[in-house]
Amino acid sequence: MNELFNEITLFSVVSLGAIGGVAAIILFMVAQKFRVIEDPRIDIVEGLLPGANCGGCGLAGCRALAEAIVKDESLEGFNCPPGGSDVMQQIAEAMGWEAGEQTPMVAVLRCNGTREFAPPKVQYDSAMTCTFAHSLFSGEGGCPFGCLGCGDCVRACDFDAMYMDPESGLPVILDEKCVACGACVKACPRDIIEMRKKGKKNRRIFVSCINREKGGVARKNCKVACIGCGRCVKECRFEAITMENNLAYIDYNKCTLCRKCAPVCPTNAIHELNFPVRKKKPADTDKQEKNV
Amino acid sequence: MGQLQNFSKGFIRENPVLVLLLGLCPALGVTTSAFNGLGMGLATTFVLVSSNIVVSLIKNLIPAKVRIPSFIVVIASFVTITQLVMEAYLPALFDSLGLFIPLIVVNCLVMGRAEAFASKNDTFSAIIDGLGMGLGFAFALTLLGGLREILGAGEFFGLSLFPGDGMLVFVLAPGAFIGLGYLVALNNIVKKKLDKTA
Amino acid sequence: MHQLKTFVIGGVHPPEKKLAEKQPIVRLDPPKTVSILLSQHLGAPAVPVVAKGDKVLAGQIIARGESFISANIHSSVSGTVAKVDGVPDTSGYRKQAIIINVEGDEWAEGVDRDEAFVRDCQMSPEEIVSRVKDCGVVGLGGATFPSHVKLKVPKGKKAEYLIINGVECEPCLTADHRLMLEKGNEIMAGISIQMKALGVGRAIIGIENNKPDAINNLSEIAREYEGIEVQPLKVKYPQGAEKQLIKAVVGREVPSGKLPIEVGCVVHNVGTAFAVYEAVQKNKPLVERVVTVSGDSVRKPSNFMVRIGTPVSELIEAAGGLPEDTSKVVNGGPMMGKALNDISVPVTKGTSGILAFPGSESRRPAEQNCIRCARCLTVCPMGLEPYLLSALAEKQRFEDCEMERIMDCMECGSCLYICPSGKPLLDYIRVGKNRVGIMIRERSH
Amino acid sequence: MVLTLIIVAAAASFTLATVYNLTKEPIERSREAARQEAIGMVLPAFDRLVSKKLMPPSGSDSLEFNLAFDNGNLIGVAVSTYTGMGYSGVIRAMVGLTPDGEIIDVVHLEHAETPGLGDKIEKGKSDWSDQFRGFDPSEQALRVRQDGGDIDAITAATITARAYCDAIERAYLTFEANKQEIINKEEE
Amino acid sequence: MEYIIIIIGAVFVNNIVLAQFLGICPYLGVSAKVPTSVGMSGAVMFVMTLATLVTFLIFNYILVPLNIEYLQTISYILVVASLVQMVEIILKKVSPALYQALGIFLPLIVTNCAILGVTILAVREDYGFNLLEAVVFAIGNALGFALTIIIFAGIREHLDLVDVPKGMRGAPAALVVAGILALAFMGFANLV
Amino acid sequence: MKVLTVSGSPHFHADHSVSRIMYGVVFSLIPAMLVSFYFFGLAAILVTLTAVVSCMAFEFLIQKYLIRGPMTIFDGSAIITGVLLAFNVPANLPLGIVVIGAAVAIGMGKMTFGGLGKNPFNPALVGRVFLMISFPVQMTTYPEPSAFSTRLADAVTGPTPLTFLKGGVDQGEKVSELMPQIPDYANMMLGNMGGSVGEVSALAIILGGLYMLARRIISWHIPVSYLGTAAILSAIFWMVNPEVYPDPLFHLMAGGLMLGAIYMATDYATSPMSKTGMIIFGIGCGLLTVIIRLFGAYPEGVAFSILIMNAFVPLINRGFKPKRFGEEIKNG
Repeated sequence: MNELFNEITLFSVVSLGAIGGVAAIILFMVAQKFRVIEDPRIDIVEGLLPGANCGGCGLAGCRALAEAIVKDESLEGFNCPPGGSDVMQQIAEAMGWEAGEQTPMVAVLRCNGTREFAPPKVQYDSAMTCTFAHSLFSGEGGCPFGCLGCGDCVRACDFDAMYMDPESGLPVILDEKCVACGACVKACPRDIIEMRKKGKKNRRIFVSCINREKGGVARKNCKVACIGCGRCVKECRFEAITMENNLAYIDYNKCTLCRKCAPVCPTNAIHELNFPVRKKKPADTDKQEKNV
Repeated sequence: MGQLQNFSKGFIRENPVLVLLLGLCPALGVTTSAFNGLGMGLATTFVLVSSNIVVSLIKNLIPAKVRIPSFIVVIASFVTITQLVMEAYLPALFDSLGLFIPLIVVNCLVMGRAEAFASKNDTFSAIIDGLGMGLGFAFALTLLGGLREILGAGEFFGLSLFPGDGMLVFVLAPGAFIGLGYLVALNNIVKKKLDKTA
Repeated sequence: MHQLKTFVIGGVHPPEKKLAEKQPIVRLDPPKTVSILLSQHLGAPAVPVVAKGDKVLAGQIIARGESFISANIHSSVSGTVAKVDGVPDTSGYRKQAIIINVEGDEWAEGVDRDEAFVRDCQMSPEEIVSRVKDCGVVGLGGATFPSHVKLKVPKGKKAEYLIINGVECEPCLTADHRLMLEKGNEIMAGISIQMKALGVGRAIIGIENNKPDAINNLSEIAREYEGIEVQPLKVKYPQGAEKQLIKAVVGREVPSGKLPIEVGCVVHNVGTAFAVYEAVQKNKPLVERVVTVSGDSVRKPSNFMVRIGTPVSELIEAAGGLPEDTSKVVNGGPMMGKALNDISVPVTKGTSGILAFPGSESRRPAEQNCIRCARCLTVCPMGLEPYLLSALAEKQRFEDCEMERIMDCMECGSCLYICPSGKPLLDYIRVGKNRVGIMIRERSH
Repeated sequence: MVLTLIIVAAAASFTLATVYNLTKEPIERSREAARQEAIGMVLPAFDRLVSKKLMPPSGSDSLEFNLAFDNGNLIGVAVSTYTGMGYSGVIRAMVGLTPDGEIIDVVHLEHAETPGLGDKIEKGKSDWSDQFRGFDPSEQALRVRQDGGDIDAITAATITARAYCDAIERAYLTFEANKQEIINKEEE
Repeated sequence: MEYIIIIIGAVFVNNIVLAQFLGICPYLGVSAKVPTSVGMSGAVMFVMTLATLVTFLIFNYILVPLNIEYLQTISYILVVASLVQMVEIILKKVSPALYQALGIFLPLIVTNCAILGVTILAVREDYGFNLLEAVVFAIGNALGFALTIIIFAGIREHLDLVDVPKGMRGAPAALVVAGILALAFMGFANLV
Repeated sequence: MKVLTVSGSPHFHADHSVSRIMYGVVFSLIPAMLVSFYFFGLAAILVTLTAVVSCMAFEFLIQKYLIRGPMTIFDGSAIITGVLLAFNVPANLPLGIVVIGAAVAIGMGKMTFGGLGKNPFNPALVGRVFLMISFPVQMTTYPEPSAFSTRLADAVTGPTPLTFLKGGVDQGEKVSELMPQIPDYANMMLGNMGGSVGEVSALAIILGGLYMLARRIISWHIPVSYLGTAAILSAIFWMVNPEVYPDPLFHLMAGGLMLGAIYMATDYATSPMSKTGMIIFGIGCGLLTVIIRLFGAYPEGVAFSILIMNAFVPLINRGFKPKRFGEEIKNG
């Protein structure tokens, strides 16, 4: 046994203990002297966030959101789209607050100016970016409000939830992948993409056009433009549809998804998504196909 | 999400070297041959598992403020033990691994697992995690070591595969970086394939 | 060998293609209807003072520029106002315009339509400035900056030189060239009026060496004027840009983000000098201008004196119409002009030329990887790094764009012209400028 | 807090000390075994070994001379030598010399030369170092041929070969310089 | 002259990152932007010099006399860990901007093998350094680290702008660049 | 009238294209190629052909199966890489090794980063240095030049002037004694010396360089600052001790300095963008080349120094911006 515990053992224990002790004491003193008061809850909140740093919350990354949440002492006005209400719930629990229920949202494209409906009149031959095309001219189809089709929104999407349909020239949004981070909304120079309530069973009705020109002018460029005729406004019993600047808009908070408005639209500008196929006149089914 | 997954994730999906990019220094430094890579991998696994055990045992006894220093001391002890034992019984391997044995202490993998996993889980899970991660590490190191040995010297575990010398560059420093670079790229592709099938 | 003066950094030499060089200016008759845009100048649009159904005379004011940087707009024809409505401008976006159905060609009272040359001007500098303002004169080089603003030297600054831009460095365009040949006396008188308004003793007319006849003509006339001289310049694009012209003529560099007056210079175009002459000596508002119609697709390249508001299609008709293979019509010069998506748009005060090109010439080269040949750096007249700015803008790194001084870019297009990889450098730089501009404005709020 | 850290450190060092004490002997043994093996490789059979340190005429560190005796006669000297001229780092080698100064054999102990090139000095990797067997530095020059010597260089690794010669020469020169003393040792 | 040779050796010939594979984690982690890498280099230089100074003294005046060299690893890591934490605390107070920029990598200096590696190398018998030489050696290595990480950050900024193919983006391209850099640095072989 | 095209200005484009520039470089390489064919015969032709064909083949395969980008093999850049790689290896290098070099140059040096213009390092040099380190024996056995040679790999081998001189000086021999044993300067100028395929004739390379200068493919900044620095620095050493350090003229003509300064260092993608940057780059290359030649383990430092300076290019681009308009006033 003597071989195992000799003076080396003693030296080791003493010297290492001393090194550790001295280090700890110095550290302790430095920590006292240079203390920066920072709320430890920031780290807790940040740990709960997804860490994707996608900026969907409108702040510069997850740490920034965590700081903002802790600073405001509330979740009011904060929203983490990728994390959803789960994460907010967790944060609320960790902080001991109540989290508001978050309505699931999804991006929709409010333009249906496909090559078929809004045939190109000129050819675009510059950088494939909508921002530039928007500053250069009104668009290949001539509609100054319509989709330019260069795909800025698709490039902005971090979640592979969008792609460009080469046939129609319009982007397609994949509901199941969209986390409503709003990156595409920001990327679109023409504000064509809107965040709407996901709706019951993923059903949505919206005016797929944002053209505010007079009916005739709008119609000249695009067959499916909203011409501001107001029939849908009259049809709606819930006052969900408003007409402003020759353009109808359906408020998703008031809309009951009754589907009354869509058939009356003379230009098929009102879109229904994920509804069962209408069993009516054959003409209507034809319409349905085009819209989906 | 069973213990099996805890164990197997370290090989491809969360491979410490190829995906998490942890512990790259030894991964590059000692992988001149498959044998060295395996040796280093196993040594690291030993340290990882034992420190995971101790950390998960003492996690409740240590005040939060000195948690990290204490863990480091624990890890450093196991590294020194490895060092001493290896020098005594495997002197050849000890020589070829050289500086990188004491440097297991600062392998982000070991510290990272102790911090992130062992300090929050029970001992059994910690062992499984340590084993999985450690063997994943060993796997990557052996793979890289094998690759470099085959390309650089035309040998595998010391067995000559083809006559003559290989491309020397793979035995040298640049070959380590290049080999690892392409291995990581390859793993990215494999991982994507796995994700698609899953 | 004597080295001709020019600016120092960058520059390119695109093919000149001055097809209409030898064509005298032809006055076109007023068309059936004109659309006079309310925004034909830099700054806020003018406010209409006529309404639907009103009868107007040529030269009568129909819209008033009310903000500081704005200009009056006059009817270019006599007739009835049909409506005030949106018409597509050169980009295809609808802009407010006054549409007038032409009836005869009667002119407002007080406009002296006599061609006789009046040299001397008795007005005081203040009177000159207010006359120029009343007559809606703007810079005719392309930027359409209201001229009266430039003729007032800001407090605390002093103008030493009036520099007259007779460079016409854009290929194809010959409007200024013809004007210098045919209206040399009027231009000279206009220059001396501007000198009087600014209170400067020296004016230098910069003319590129590819217009020897214009140089001779003006030098000849300049002998009769004190303080006016002609400076021949080496042919290099974009010498017509204000800052480059100042550097070329007097060797001074306007600091980044500053105006020419910072180095004691005021720059006016020869066309503007002519317009100032007409406004001051003849009381004639800016209702017509010289437009070059040229390009490889134009049958008869010509220079026309046209009324503002005339549809571009009429100019093209007058020049012989367009062949079937025309695939690009440009408003302005080939380097900085705008491609039209519709040839029914009206001529504005800033329209210096209408150019048409066949398909072979109008397509951009196929885009390839940037090979970092650094040609764009070499040609950038502002000493910027277009390849970098473009890449940063494409990656949406606008803060970095600002640090790399993207706002100094004047969009001369030299980088895109020279790029062997066919990269849309300038397109992305424009996106970047746009966004950085928004950022700067937001910051100042 | 400080106390915890001290306790942890103390506990760790206690454990370590124990392990150290346990492994001390095996480590010594394996080191000694390696040394013995190297000596055995460069010398004929002997029954007694005397070690001493001698400073070389040039060089920073002393060399270990292992004098081997068989039946009381000096049969050879195994010199542990080194050189700093290596391509990367120090090269150490064991040189066996007869009492006359002729080389019996050479074996490398430690090097960090380029694998595939410089490591040809290792006996297992190539037979390059065999040319030192029976080499007599008093008659032939311990230098590579490019430098006018009698040793074939290693292709593409001349620097390593040159360095190895330098190490061996250092052993030889030290031996020569201390020959008297070494032979005196024999008489003791 | 001696010191210059030590520095040239450490910076070019035996570059800590490219030839000795030390400090790879921060090399890949903190090299996305040039200013960040400069900050990291500064932190490493400071910690490395200080750590070498302290550990050299501990080794030669405590461990060697007491014959307990085997405690090298554990005592060194203790010293390095507390030093780094000290730097972190001070930096947080003195320069919050730098602290922000280096972010999570400051604690990672603890697990930066470059620091521990150099402190261990500095007392190697081969070199036989005295205190001053050991410190110069540490500075040289820190300079070598700084040189490579800053060059590397420059290249990564370049790669960021040019769209590397998907599979190679990030770490793989970075490692290949490091490999080519290591190839190039082999030209310095035997310079000193 | 057909459909109008709308695009951003400018509407004129200069008559440049990537492939025209690249084929211009290929054309300028012809004199050096002819010289190498003259002195190293069939072997040189074979090596060059193998390198070019395999470079194009690898680029094709990688584009087609890995990156799936647009086909770029005919833009001429792969041909340049191939020719330059061949120019940088001995004429009797086994063709298998040439193929490996091409794979590394194209695969690792260029396509890893996405192809032309994106690579931070000169692909041909990556290939060369890779081979240099991997196959040191084969890469340093140079055939002796002989007029109208038709020999293949079994040629008589001999040292290059650089290796000969360095080897001699390293053993303490004097430069003045060694000089008569290497080809005289006139022969070195023409290319009648041992060396890599395309580097031997300084004259042919300068000819190609002048052609590129005249066509404005390259500017003078990098070659002049590179060669100038190398000459000045070697002259300083030479004046200090002419028996240890050979004269600057020797340095300029021996080895791959000319080839490196005119063809490798001026590679667009891997050299700085601004003129000042180019000069800094050239000076750096010159310094490193001379230092490695005189003090390093390798007799030739051109490839290493250009690669190292390639690594500095992004930093140089950051630090040395072109002179900006309107900046002068601020300082003055």
